[in-house]
Formats: sequence, structure tokens, C-alpha cells
Amino acid sequence: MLLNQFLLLAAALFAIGVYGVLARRNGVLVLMSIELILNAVNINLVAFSAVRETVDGEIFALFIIAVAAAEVGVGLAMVLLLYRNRRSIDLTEIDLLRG
Amino acid sequence: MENLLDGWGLTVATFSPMVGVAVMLLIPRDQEDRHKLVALVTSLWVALVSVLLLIEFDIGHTDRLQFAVDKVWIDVISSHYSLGIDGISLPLILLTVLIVPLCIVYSWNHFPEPHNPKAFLILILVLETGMVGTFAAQDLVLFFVFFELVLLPMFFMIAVWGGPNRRYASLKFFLFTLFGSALMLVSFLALFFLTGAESFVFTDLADAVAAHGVSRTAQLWIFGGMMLGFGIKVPMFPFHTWLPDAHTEAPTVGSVILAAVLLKLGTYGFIRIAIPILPEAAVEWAPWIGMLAVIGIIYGALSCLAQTDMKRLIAFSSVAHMGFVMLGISTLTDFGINAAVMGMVAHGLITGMLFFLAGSVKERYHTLEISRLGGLLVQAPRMGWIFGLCVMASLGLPGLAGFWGEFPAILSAYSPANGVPVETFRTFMVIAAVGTVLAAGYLLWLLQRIAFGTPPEEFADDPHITDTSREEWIAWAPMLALIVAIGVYPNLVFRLSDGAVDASLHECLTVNASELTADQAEALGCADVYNISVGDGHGGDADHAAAGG
Amino acid sequence: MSVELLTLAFERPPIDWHAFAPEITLLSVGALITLVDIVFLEKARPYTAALAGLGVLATLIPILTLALDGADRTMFGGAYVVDDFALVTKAIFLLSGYVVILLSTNYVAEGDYWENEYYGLLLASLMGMVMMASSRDLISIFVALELLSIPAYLMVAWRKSDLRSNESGLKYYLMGVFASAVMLYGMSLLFGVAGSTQLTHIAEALNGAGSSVSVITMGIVFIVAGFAFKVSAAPFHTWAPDVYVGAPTPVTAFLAVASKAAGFVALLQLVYVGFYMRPEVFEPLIWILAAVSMTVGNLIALRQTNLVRLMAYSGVAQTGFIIAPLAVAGHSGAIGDQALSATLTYLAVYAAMNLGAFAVIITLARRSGSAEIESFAGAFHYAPAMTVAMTIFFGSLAGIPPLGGWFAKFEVFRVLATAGEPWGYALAVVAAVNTVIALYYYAAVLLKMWAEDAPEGDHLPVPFTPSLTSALAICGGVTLLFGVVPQVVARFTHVSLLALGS
Amino acid sequence: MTELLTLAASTATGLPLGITEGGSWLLRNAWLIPFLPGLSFVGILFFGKRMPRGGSELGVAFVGLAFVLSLLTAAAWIDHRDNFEGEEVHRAVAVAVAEHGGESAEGHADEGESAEGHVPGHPSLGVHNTVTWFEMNDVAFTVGTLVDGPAVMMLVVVTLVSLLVHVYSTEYVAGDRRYTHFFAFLSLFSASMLLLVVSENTLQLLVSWELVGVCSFVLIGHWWEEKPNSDAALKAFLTNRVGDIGLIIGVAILFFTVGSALPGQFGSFSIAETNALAGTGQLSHTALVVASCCLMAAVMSKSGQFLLHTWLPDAMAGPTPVSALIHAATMVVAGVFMIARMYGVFFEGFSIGGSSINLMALIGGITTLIGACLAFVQRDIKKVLAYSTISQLGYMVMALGVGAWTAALFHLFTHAFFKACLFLGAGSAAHAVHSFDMKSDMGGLRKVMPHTYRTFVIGSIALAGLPPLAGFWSKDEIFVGTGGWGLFGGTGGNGAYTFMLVMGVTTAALTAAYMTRCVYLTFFGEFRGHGTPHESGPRIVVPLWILAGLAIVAGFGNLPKGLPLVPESLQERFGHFVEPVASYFPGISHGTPSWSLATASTLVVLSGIAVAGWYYFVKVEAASKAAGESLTELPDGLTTKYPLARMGHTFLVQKYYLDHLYTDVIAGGTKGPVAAAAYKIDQDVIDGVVNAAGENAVKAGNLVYHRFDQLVVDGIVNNSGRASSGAGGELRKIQTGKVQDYAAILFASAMVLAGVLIVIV
Repeated sequence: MLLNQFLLLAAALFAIGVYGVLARRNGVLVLMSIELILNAVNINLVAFSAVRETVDGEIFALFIIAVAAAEVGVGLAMVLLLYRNRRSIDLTEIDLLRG
Repeated sequence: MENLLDGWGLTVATFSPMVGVAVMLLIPRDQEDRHKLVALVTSLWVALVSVLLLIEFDIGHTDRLQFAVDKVWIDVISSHYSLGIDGISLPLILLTVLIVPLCIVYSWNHFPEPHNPKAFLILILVLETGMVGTFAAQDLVLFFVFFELVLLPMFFMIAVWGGPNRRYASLKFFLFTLFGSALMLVSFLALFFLTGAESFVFTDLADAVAAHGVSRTAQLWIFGGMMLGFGIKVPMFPFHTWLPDAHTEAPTVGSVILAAVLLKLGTYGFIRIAIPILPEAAVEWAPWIGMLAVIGIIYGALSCLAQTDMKRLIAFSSVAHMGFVMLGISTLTDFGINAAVMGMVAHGLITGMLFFLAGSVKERYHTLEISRLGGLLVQAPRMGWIFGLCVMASLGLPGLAGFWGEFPAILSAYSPANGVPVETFRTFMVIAAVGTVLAAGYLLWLLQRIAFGTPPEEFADDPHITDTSREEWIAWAPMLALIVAIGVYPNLVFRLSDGAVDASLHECLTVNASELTADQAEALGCADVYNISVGDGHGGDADHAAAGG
Repeated sequence: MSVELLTLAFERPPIDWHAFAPEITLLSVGALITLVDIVFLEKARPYTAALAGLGVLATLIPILTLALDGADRTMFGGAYVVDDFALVTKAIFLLSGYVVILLSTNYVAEGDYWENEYYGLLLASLMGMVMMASSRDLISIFVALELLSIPAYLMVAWRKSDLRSNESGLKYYLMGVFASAVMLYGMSLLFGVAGSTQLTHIAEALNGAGSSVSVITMGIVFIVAGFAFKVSAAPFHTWAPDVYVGAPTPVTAFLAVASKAAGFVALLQLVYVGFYMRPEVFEPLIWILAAVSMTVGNLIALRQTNLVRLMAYSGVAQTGFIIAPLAVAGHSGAIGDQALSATLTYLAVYAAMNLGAFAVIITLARRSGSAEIESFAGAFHYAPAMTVAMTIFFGSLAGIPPLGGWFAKFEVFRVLATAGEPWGYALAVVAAVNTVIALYYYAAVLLKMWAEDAPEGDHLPVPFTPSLTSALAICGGVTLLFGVVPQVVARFTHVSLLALGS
Repeated sequence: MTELLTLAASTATGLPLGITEGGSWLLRNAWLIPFLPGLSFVGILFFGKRMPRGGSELGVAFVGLAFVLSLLTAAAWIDHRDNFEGEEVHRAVAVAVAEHGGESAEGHADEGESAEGHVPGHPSLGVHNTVTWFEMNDVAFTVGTLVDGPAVMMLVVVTLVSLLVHVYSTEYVAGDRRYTHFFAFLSLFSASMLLLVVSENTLQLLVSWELVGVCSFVLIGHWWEEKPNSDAALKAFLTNRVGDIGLIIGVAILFFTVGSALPGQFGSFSIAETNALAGTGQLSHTALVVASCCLMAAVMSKSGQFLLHTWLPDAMAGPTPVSALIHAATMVVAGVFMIARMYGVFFEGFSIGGSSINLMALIGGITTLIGACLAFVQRDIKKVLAYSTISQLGYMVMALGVGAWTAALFHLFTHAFFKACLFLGAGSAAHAVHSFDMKSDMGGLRKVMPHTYRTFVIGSIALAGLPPLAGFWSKDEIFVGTGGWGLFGGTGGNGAYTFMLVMGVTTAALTAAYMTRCVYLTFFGEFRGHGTPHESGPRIVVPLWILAGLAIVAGFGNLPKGLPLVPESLQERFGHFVEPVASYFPGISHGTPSWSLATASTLVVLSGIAVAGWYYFVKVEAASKAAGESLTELPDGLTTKYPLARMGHTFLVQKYYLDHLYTDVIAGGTKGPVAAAAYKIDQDVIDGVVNAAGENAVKAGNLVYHRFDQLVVDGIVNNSGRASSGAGGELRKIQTGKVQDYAAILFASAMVLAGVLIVIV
């Protein structure tokens, strides 16, 4: 099995996703980065599932895909709301609340 | 009657104030007279119940828990609703139920700002439940709950009705006490689990410690935790700094209750919990406690000499006086602990009175700055003489109650319990005796500057400065009478406490090592900390020789 | 094997309708509210709150019947379980939810926003929590978590035109999604080790696996981190203060109590059912989280000027207390059980006292329109009852007998001491010291309310509303009851997850 | 004989204590005597203000009653002493007896010899009566009376002087704003003092000891409106408290030491037991030495012994009757009485009876000299008397220190009368001139105050010790008791304390001289004050005469053995009835009186009078005449107060008068620079030490409080609070408000935790 390669791919995706979340200033791009992480998870799950010869991993991945869609929906709505009120989606600018 | 008291007496005494509180909560705030009446009646009722308890109390068996109740309270943690009193608790309960109605009477016509008698009296009644409960509780968890119950009311009493610096003082009081009790709680729990006792009931714990033999190190740690918790409440040097602030800022009645009863919770904890349950650790800690006690005596006295505020001076004198109590306790002898019980009662009455007086002085002169006062005896002669009497009582004049707390404590330090280093305690004895001189110094100095001389110009013709009022007489007379009565006939307290104290001490502590034969020593099977050599009598003789020398 | 599983998957699993009755009731009420909203529009406005409240209470009925029935019900091959633990936690969620509805009624009604959505979202989130209590499978835990989180994101941002509300909503959302992504990554690793998403299977796998220790450790840490975020344990707490302040206060109460409780429930299930055989991983992890949470939460709280923000940090510190017993849970089965019931006890008491505190804040803030501590000064003079109530709740949070909090703290200390391990005692001492620090800021607020005069001598009385008053009465009564007769709460929280787990 | 009995008893039935529970009703119920004034105190306190004479009538009546009772008790004792045959109380003691048997036999051999004079079968048992006060640890703490010779003597003295002072005071303090209080506290004082006298145990002794102290405090500070008075009161009380440390510790040591010798009891306060055990050598010698030293500290403060005596002159700020009663006749002798009471302890502890000088004798000797020197330079008549009291108390302590027990108590007895007489006389004079200053406000009073003058002179002669007045006999006995007189037949006694004898005799000369000065300054010359003084009323004069009479005759109570012309039945009556011959009292031996010593001491006294008399009555009188005004010293004499400033002048004067004033070299020299220096030392150094101790205590208090308590102890707490808060402030900065920072923290934490755990697991 090529498990390790899949895991490495997933790890790479995860790392890229994390980098994106931490470094991108654009809210939408951050959302995309999170999707990357979720996809890394999915790859992991599917790969493990294949190795373990069970379907649990695939089912889990399906659930994640479904829920992620809902999440992104909410997320885009929020970004939109913010844009409407502030005319900007730069995450580094929203720091009204702190301390 | 007897049966009723037996099962319910203590419960009624403990929780009646809460009934009073419930009634007062229903009465609107502006009906002040009704509030006062309810509070007074409640506290008098509690006093009556306590007196009935005293009457029914079997004086012949003060060492036995009487009016005991023992019901399971919190099953999961094997905690019981266990109340009972013996000769150690009874005097303190009586002191409490005496002080509370007197405080209510005293404040009858002059509640401190911002007035609000409803809240003030409710707090006093809640306090009463906590105090009586603490003295009656026979279960560690129950004790803890009551011990803490007094915190909040006192906190608010200081915070709301206190002096200008009240926020700082109340917070300090609160934090110190809670800090101690948090660590104390950890000790309690460690004790319970290391011993594997059946329940948190004191006797179960003591039995379990005796039977299972908790390791020495663990005992020492646990005792240390308790010492911190109780020591802060006492307060022992160096945990005393909350006390002067709290006393100075508290309203008069708050100071009185604080001095008269609250400080006793700590020393009571030592006598009731720490020493009976962990006698071996007590022996090892004793020199340290004794040392802190005598440091407290000298330190408190020296601090008194530096004070410019009358109330603060009295507060620091508490540190010194409680030092004597702690010295008595640290000897671990029957004599010393009896002295401590007496010291607690006496200090409660005397310092309580002194705070009452300070309050009355403040009310008349609107200041407690010692340098601005003077000539109290001229303007209010009766009050001046009462003040003189209290000062004398406080400095340990024989014939007044204070002496019987101080002198036996010093005496007992000459010959502490087995295993406690004799020479060290003799040194403590001498230091403590020096403390009596300092006590006389600061108290007489206070008396001289407050009562003697002629009134300062600013108050010379002040019409507000009147002699003792009716409420003051009613509130003070019982206390003064008791100060004298106990002073003349100390047996009033000793008779109650002696048997109970004796029973609370481990046999190995009190046995006379010099008179022990090898067989007897072996039969006792005392641990090495007691320094009773098993097998040959020489160890005992050596000790005896040291005692003689 | 896979063939068998596949065949099984196509059969309709047997469904125990009684076991699902709470979920179904809640779902129906949620649907009903949405329906009513769509059909009656504005006219439904006055009734939705009552409807939501009644619905939540109605949900308690099947829980009661299940509890009376007493039997543990296992479904979907162990992925969904209704046992005592589940019932007790469901009850806690629902009761907290009910109190939150009471708190929300006036707040929401007085806002300019569409009311019915609010209750719909609230019920959906509650639904997620109720599901969480029964989930014993990574998938169901994940789904429940998202079900309770996504509506919560929306509720936080509910005041659509308020920048602060927007900001906190977005922050909560981003952090939440990121945390769950990290958590999922951890889950995927564990799945890789165990080959199954069921916690019981994972437990078996973890018990045996010797080779992939670091993968297991990483998986556990990531999963725990995900839930530590949910329960706002330091250092995963950073979102909480900002979100608490920005969100509508009733929502804050909801987040601080119900949502947090759900995180704990998930954490408990994971630890007890899944990771129990790996104490060497989760115990130090929890230890660090507990100690850091208590200390950081309390220290920062010392410097707060906004009461809601202070509550956030106090919540962080309380989290430290709640999870502290888990730091010794792996010591032995008996200790594990005690740790579980200690945590549950704390949760129950915490829910009552924290909601109560928020109730007071909401009530008093209605008058001044501000949650700054300064604006609470002198409350004793114009709202004595509120001040006394606040004293009860804050005293309880500080752990002063005879208020409920003491027993919760006592239980925590008890478990830590019972284990008889040095680190247990060490954590107990840390906790003891923190109790004092916490007391400082609780007492400071109380002092402000009792001992100072109202700003500008404003002594107008506070307007009372029936729903807030009843919320206060419920919380106050429960707090006192738990403190005086702790047996009541102890009786219910004395449950075990281990019977299933091992 | 006695020796055998004792030994037999100690092996068979335990240690005999020398006390009995029997005896006549009066002896067993001596508690009534302190009880009566106690009752009067309560009565005056509550009803005094409402009574026609402000409560003084109550005081006089009850104290009078107590006096009558005391007399009856004394009569009963006289009967009891020789005729009582009753059971003696024995006490079981620890096994350790046998080891010390040899020693105790030796000890009792002496006693046997010395006690031979007493008729066997009349053991002179003290009458003991107790009730339990309180009980602790199965030990009963009792309160009760131990009535024996010294107690009865003290009862009579205290009640008598107290009665006279009460009567005197009704006139002296008439019209005072706190008249009632004054009598109340006089009564309380009497009660406490009487309680002290009959104390059966050391605890009771300690209690009454403190009570008399507090009465003294209140009465010294009677006019507390003026600060010096309250200062004096404070000083008196505090100085006494310092001594009380010793008392407390000493009592504690004895309590446990005795307890170690008694089986089944951890301690005992009983005086009889303590003394008896100490006497039989069953107590550790070290413990006794330490206890004696501690108790000595108490004596030093209470009885104004050197180093702790400075409060006593200041105490003269109180009303004169108080000075007479408390600070001359009774309270200040409490220390002496205590030594006498606990003589068994001191006798062993200080090894009295050897010839080595012990602490007690030394302190007594020094005190007696110091006091006498200081009396020279006083202007205030009461201070002269105060220093004289110190000096005389020194005599008594010295006497006890050399083993002359009876002499000491006899001197106490006579001193009480003549010193009270002198004080009351001084008071009478001062009452007339409204001042105590002899130099500026007195002089020539003999013409206008004949009664005062005569009684004062009688008292002075008695004090100076000229035969046949009281002071002579008691002083002479002390000299005999020192055993230091080797000329014309030795005096025997407990050892040869020649040094003490020298000190004593020197003091006798000084005493004679300063009293001469005092009498001259007060009553001779011309009146130097203002107004017209006149004799006081009968309530002052009558007590004066009674005391003067006693000052004349009291000495006959103990005529020395072997005095010709006196029937033997009148010799040593005081010693016979007062000195206990019982197991609780050590066997002491008595010196033999010596004619040569008596003659020598009389000559010394006469020479003292002569020198001072010559100086004042001849030289000063002449100078006064020359100057035309009443002088109090030679204008160019040596009695300058600041010798250093006038050193050159003084030097010249000394040279010029050297041939004329050849005796003045000694008298004047002592009077002048030495006394002044001594006074300076007294005021500056010793008093300075006391004051400095007080000031330093306050300073230490300030230091401790401000530097330590407020900064360190409190500081630790406050600073830890501040540090917490500061940490909170720092931690707060993490909260930047930027969501990506938060995410970074979240992720970094997770990674760090994972990393750490992976490494450690």
C-alpha cells in the first residue's frame, strides 16, 4: 500500500492549510485554507479506510464533506455581512474587541 | 424537654437565626423597628436554647459528646450531619450566643452608616448560624461549611458598614481567610483519603489515623496545611496582617464579633481537629507553633506601642493575646489547652468589650486618634472606669478573666507534653512573660492617654460627649459581670473544659514519662516522637532530670 | 470483513423510538417554530419564546421516562448510547437551555431583529448538544459538534448591524472551524490506528497498540485541543473574551454554559470511553490545561473592567477546575468514576451559578445599558435583591460554603487528593491558590455593588420582568439547594462511563 | 528528737508539712479578715456616693472590724503556738526521698539543735484551711489561708496601719472630687494585702500580689488630671510588672519542680509543700537557685530594691496617706514578706547559712546604702522618706539574706509603725503648708504644729535607731544576725557576714544624719513658705500619736535574750510567736546579742546625729542669723547640687573649712558630691535605663510596625497581589483582538503540547 505517501500528502495539505489560515489576510482565502485542512483529513480517512478495509473512513469523509458545505455557507454569509458593514474583509483590521 | 433537646437542641440553636433571617426577608425594609425586634427575639431565643443546653449538659462527663446528632448528609463523600458539644465547644457556643444579642442591643439606636438595619441584622444572624455551627459540628466537611459560612457576612459587614478604607480591608480579610481554608480543605481531604476513614466525623478520622498509621511525612504535611488554615484565622504571626486592617475598618459590632468569636474559630480548630486527630504531627510542629506564638506575643505588643489609632492598637493586642492562646495550645498539655480555652473566652469578652468601648468613643469624639483624645474619665467617668477595668483585664490582672488565659499558658510552657522540646519551651515561657510587661505597657499607655488627663480643648465643651447610655449598659453589663465572675471563679470555664481537653489529648502526650515502668511504656506503644523510651526507664529519667534542672 | 459490514450497512438498523424521543421532541418543536414563523409571521412573535420554552420542558418528559425506565440503550452498534450519563447531561443541557430562553425573552423582544429565527437556532444548537450526550462514535460526535456550533455562530452574529457582533461572530466562526479542522485531523489519525470510528473500538486499539505511540499521542492531543477550544480552556481560550463581549448577552450565557458543557461532555466521553487506557497521554495533557486555565484565566480576570469579559476569563478559570479531576482519572477505575461524577457535579453547579450571574448582569445592564463594572456600583442601594443574588452566584463561583460552588470545588479537591499522587496534590495546591486569586475579582465586583455609591446618586429601582425573575429564582434556588443539600446533585451525577468503556 | 520524728514520718507516712487542718475557729477562718475590706470595697463602689460621708464610714467600719478580728486572731495564735496539740498534715512524696535521706538528716540536725528551745510536743503548726478553687487535670487548685506567726503579725500590722490611715484620710482628702473612689480603693488595697498575707499557695500569692499592685497604680494616680501623677502611676505599675516576670517564672518553676517530687500530680502551688520539700533537699538545687533568682526579681521591684527601686520615689505623687500605707508600711514589704514566706526555697536556693555572700544579702546591702545616700539630697520631704524606706527595706532584705529571719520581720514590724508615723507627720505638715518642699516652703513648724513636730521627732529617733525606741531593737538584731561582729564575744548566727555588717552600720550613721537634716529643715529655723500654717485636726493627730506611741514601745516586743532586768518570759516574745518552727520552715540559728555591738551601733548613730546636728543646728543656724533669713544650707557650703560647675569654688571652700569641719569631710563629702553623684546615677543611669527601656520598646515597636509589619509582612501579601495583577496585565496583551493571532496561539499550543507529550510518553 502506498499509505505513507497519502499520509504525507495529507500532512502537506494540512500544513499548507494551516499556513493559509494563519497568514492570509483575506477572509475568503482563510475559508479556503480551512477547506484544505478538511480535505487533508478526508485523504487521511480514505487512505486509512482503504488500508483497514472498512468503510467507516469513507463514511466519515462523506459526513465531513457535507458538514463542510454547511459551514462554508455560514462562513461566506458572515464574511458578506462583515463586508456590508465594514467594506473590507481584511481580517487583520477587525480588532474592535481585545484585551 | 430533655429528649427534645437531645435530638434537636443543637440543630435548633444553629438554625434558628436562619428562621429569623427568613422572617426578616419578608418584612419590608423601612419597618426598622420590626426588624430589630425580630433579630433580637431570634438571638435571645438562641441564647435561651443554649442556656437550656447548658442546664441539661452533663457536667460530670464533659469529655463526652452530648446532644449528639449523627445523620448521613452527603452520602457520596461519607459526610455526616453530625453535631454535638462537649466541654470545649460549650463555653464557646455560650460566648457566641451571648455576644450576638448584646451586639444587636448595642446597635439598637445607632446603626453605622449607611444604616439599613435590615441587611445589617440579617448578616449578624447569618454569622450566628455559622459560628454556632462551627463550634457544634463534629464532621470535618460540616465544620468546613460552617467555618466558611461566616466569611461572607463578615466581609460585607466590613465592606458596607466599615470605615474609609473598608474596601481594602474587607478584601484582605476575605482573601487571607479563603487562602487558608483552601489549603486547609486540601489537608482535610488528604487526611480522609490517606487514612481511609469511614467518614469525615472527627472520631472516625482520629480512630483511622491511630489504626492505620498515616506516614509521618504525610501527617506533617497535613498538619501544616491545617495550621495555615487555622493559623490565618487565629491569626498567628506572620499571617496576621489582615486583622488590624479588618478591625480598624469594621463597624463596632463587626469588630466585636470578629474579636470575640471569629478569631476563636481558628484556635478551636487546632484544639478540636488538628491536635486530636494528628497528635504525632502536633508534637513535631509544636515548637514551631510555639515559636510563632511567642513571636506573635512580642511582635503584637511592639506593634501596639507604635499605634496612633485606638482601634488599631486593640486589634494588634489581639495578635499578642492570641499568641498566648497559641502558646498554651502548642504545649499540647491539658494545662496549656485549658488555658487556651480560657484564653479564648476571656479574650472574647475583654477584647469584645474594648472594641465596644472604642466604638462608643468614636461615636462621641468622631475620632480614634489617640493623640487627640484624653480625659475620658472627666467627661464620661463611668465609661472611663469601665475602660480602665477592661484594660486591666486585658493586661492579665488576676481576679479578672484575662489572667486565667495568660498565666496558665505561661505556666504550661515550663513543662510541655512528651516529645516537645522542654528547653525550647522554657525559653518561650520567659519570652511570653516579657510579653506581659509589654502588654501592660501599651495598655496602660493607652489608658493614660485616653482616660487620664484633662479633655483636649476641641472636645472640652462638646455636648455630644455623654456618659454611658442605656443601650450601652445593657450590652456591656453582662460582659463586665462575666469578666469579673470568671476572674474570681475560673472554674466556671475550667470545669467545663478540663475533662474534654483531657480526653482530646493522646495518651502518650500526657502520660508522665518519669513514672512509667518499662511494661507500661511498652503497653502504650507510643511512637518515637513522644520520646518515651520503651524497654528501659532511663529515657524517662533523663527527661525528668531535665525537667528538674 | 468489509463484505459483512457492507451487508450490515444495508439493513435498517433497529431503532429504539423511546430512546430517541427527546431528540424527536426537540426537533419537532424546532420545526414547529419555523413553521409558525413562516405561516403567522409577525403575529407569532409573542408566542415563540413561550413555545420554545415549553418545547424544551416537554423534551424533559421523555428524559424523565427514560430515567425511570433505567435500562441502558445502545444503538447503531454502540455509536449512540442512552445511559445515565447521557440522560443526566441531556437534562443539564435542556435546563440550561430553558433558562437561556427565559433570559433571552426580553432581550430578544426588545431588539430590532427577527425573533423567531433566534429560537429556531437556539433549539437547533440544543439539539446538537442533546445528541452529543449520546454520541460514542467519532462521526456522531463530529456531527453533533457541528450541529451545536453552526447555529451558535449565527446567534453570536445575530445583531446584524452591530460591528462588534459581526466581529465576534466571525471570530468565533473562524476559530471554531479551524479548531474542528485540527480536531478532525486528530480524529483521522486515531481512525488510522484503530480502523474504526467507534470509541469502544478505539479504546481496544489504543490499549493494544504499541508501535504507533507518537501518532496516537498526536491524535489525542489534537482531538483534545479541539474540545479544549470548545470549553475555552487556556491556551485555547483566546476567542472567548472577544466573543462573549460582542455577542448578545443571553447568547453569551448560552455559550458560557450550555455550549461549554457540551464540550465537556464530549471530552468526558472521549477520555473515558476512548482514551482511558492511555492515561500517560491524557493525564499530563489535562493537568497542563487545567493548571494553565486556572492560572491564566484568573490572572487576566484580575485586570478586567467589563463584567462580561470578566465572566469570560472567570469561565476560563472555572474550566480549569472542571477538567482538573480528569488529570488523575486514569489512576484507577474507582478514581475514574469519582472524577467523572466530580466533573458532572461541577458542571451542574456551574450551569446554575453562571447562568444566575448572567441573569443578574442582564437585568442590571438593562438599566444602565453597560456591562462595565463601574456601572454596577452601588447596586445594593437600588437593587438589593439583585445584589444579594449576585452575591450568591459570585460567592458560589468562588466556592464559599454553603453556596453550591463549594461542593463542586470540594469534589474536585477530593478527587485530586484521593488519587494520592504527588501531581494530584500539586494540582490541588494550584487550585487552592487560584481559588484565592479568583476570590479577589469576585469580591471586588461584589464590593463595588455593596460598598460604593451609585454613580451620580442614581437610585431608580430596576425594572423586573417575570422571565428574568423566574430565571433568577431557578438559578438561585438550585445554587443554594446544591450547597446545603449536596446530596441532591451528587445523587444524579454519580454515574459511570467506564462500565461501557472497559 | 525532732530529727528522729521527722525521719520516721518521712518513711512511714510521707513528708510532714508542719501544718494542721485543726486549730481554733478564728485561725481556721482567717479568710474573714481580707473578706471584710473586700466587702467594704464592693459596698463603697455601689453605694458609696449615696452615703452621707461618701463611703468612708464603710471603709473605716469594716477595716476596724478587721483590725479587731486580727487582734483576736493574734490572741488565738498566741494560745495556739504553745498549747495546740493536733494532727500534722503529711504528704506522700516520690520515691526519690531515700536517695536524699542523708542530706535531709543533716539539714534537720541543725534544726534539732536550734529548735531545742521550744518545748517538744508543741510543734507550732501553721493552721491551714483551703477550698478548691478550680480543678484541672485532676489537680485541685486551692485557695485558702495559712495562718502562722508571720501571717498573724502581718494581719495585725496591716489592719492597724490601714485603720489609722483610713481615719487620717477622712480629714486629709476631705473635699476631694474622688473621695469615694479613694476609700473604695483603700479598702480594696487592704483586702488584697490581707489576702496576700494569708496566702496558702503561690498562685494566690501571685494574684494578691498583682492586686495590690493595681491598687497602688490607681492610688498613685489618684490625681490623674496631672500628667506627672499618671506617669508615676504607670512607672510604678510597669516596673512592678518587670519584677512580676520573675514572680511568674519563679512560681512556674516551683510549681513543676514540686510536682516532680509528688507522685500522681504534675504540680503544686502549696507554699507549705514547696518549703517542706525544699527543706528536705528533695528538689533539684538548680531549680531552686533559678526560682530564687526569679523570685528575687519580683522582690526587687515590689520592695524597691536597688536597680528596680526608682518607681518608689516617683510613687510619692500619690496622696500622702497612700504613701504611708502602701509605700511605707505594707505593700512595699510584700516582697520581704514573700521571702519570709518562701524562706525554705530561698534558704536552699541561695545557700543562706554559709558565709558566702549571696545575691539577696548583697542586693539588700547595696540598697540600704544607696537609699540612705540619696535621702540626703532631697528637697521634698516625702522623697526623703521614700529613699529612707528603700534603705530600710534594704535592711530587711539584707537581714533575710544573712539568715536573720526574725530580725528582718521584727524590723518590718517596727518600721511599719515609725515610717507610717513619719509619712503621716509629713503629710500633716504638708497639709498645713500645701507643699512638700522642705527648703522653700517649710521650716520652723515646731512652733505651730507641736503634735506633728513631736510625733515626727519620735518617729525620726526610732528610725535612726536610738535606744530604747523601736528602731534600735530591730536594727540591732539585724546587726547581730549578720554574725559579723567579732569583738568582745562573737555573735554566731548563720555565718559571718562582716561586709553586710559594715554596710548596715554605715547606713545607720547616714540614716541618723539625714533624719536630723530633715527634722531641722522642716521644723526648725523660720517658716519659709506662704500663709499661716496651723496644726491639723484630731483625725490626723490621733493616728499620729498612736503610731508614735507604737514607735516607742514596739521594740519591747522582742527584747534580746539575756537582757538583764527583764524577766525571761518577756524576752524574744516576737521571735517565739512569729518565727515558725515547723517542717515548712528551714532550721535557722540565731545569733547571740552582744552588748559591745549594741553600744557601738548606738555610738555610730549618735555620731551621725552629732555631725549633722552640728552642721545644721550650729553652723546653718548661725549663718541664718547672719543672713537674716532662714537658710537651709551654708551659702558657701559643700551641698551644692552641681559639683562639677563649681568645682573650683568647692575646692577652695573645702580647703578653707578643712580644720573646722573635720567631720564634714565624711558627712559633707557623702552628702555633697557622692550623694549628688549617686542621685545623678540614680536619675540618669538607672532611671535612664528604665526610661530608655521604655522608649526603646516604643522605638522597637515603631520599627517593627512601620518597617517590618507594614513593609515586609504586609508587603509580601500586597506585592504578591500586585504581582498577580501585573502578570494579569501582561497576559492580557496576548489578547490582541486579531483572530489570526488567536488561531496561531491555538495551533502552536496544540503542536507544542503534542510535541512535548510525544517526547515524554
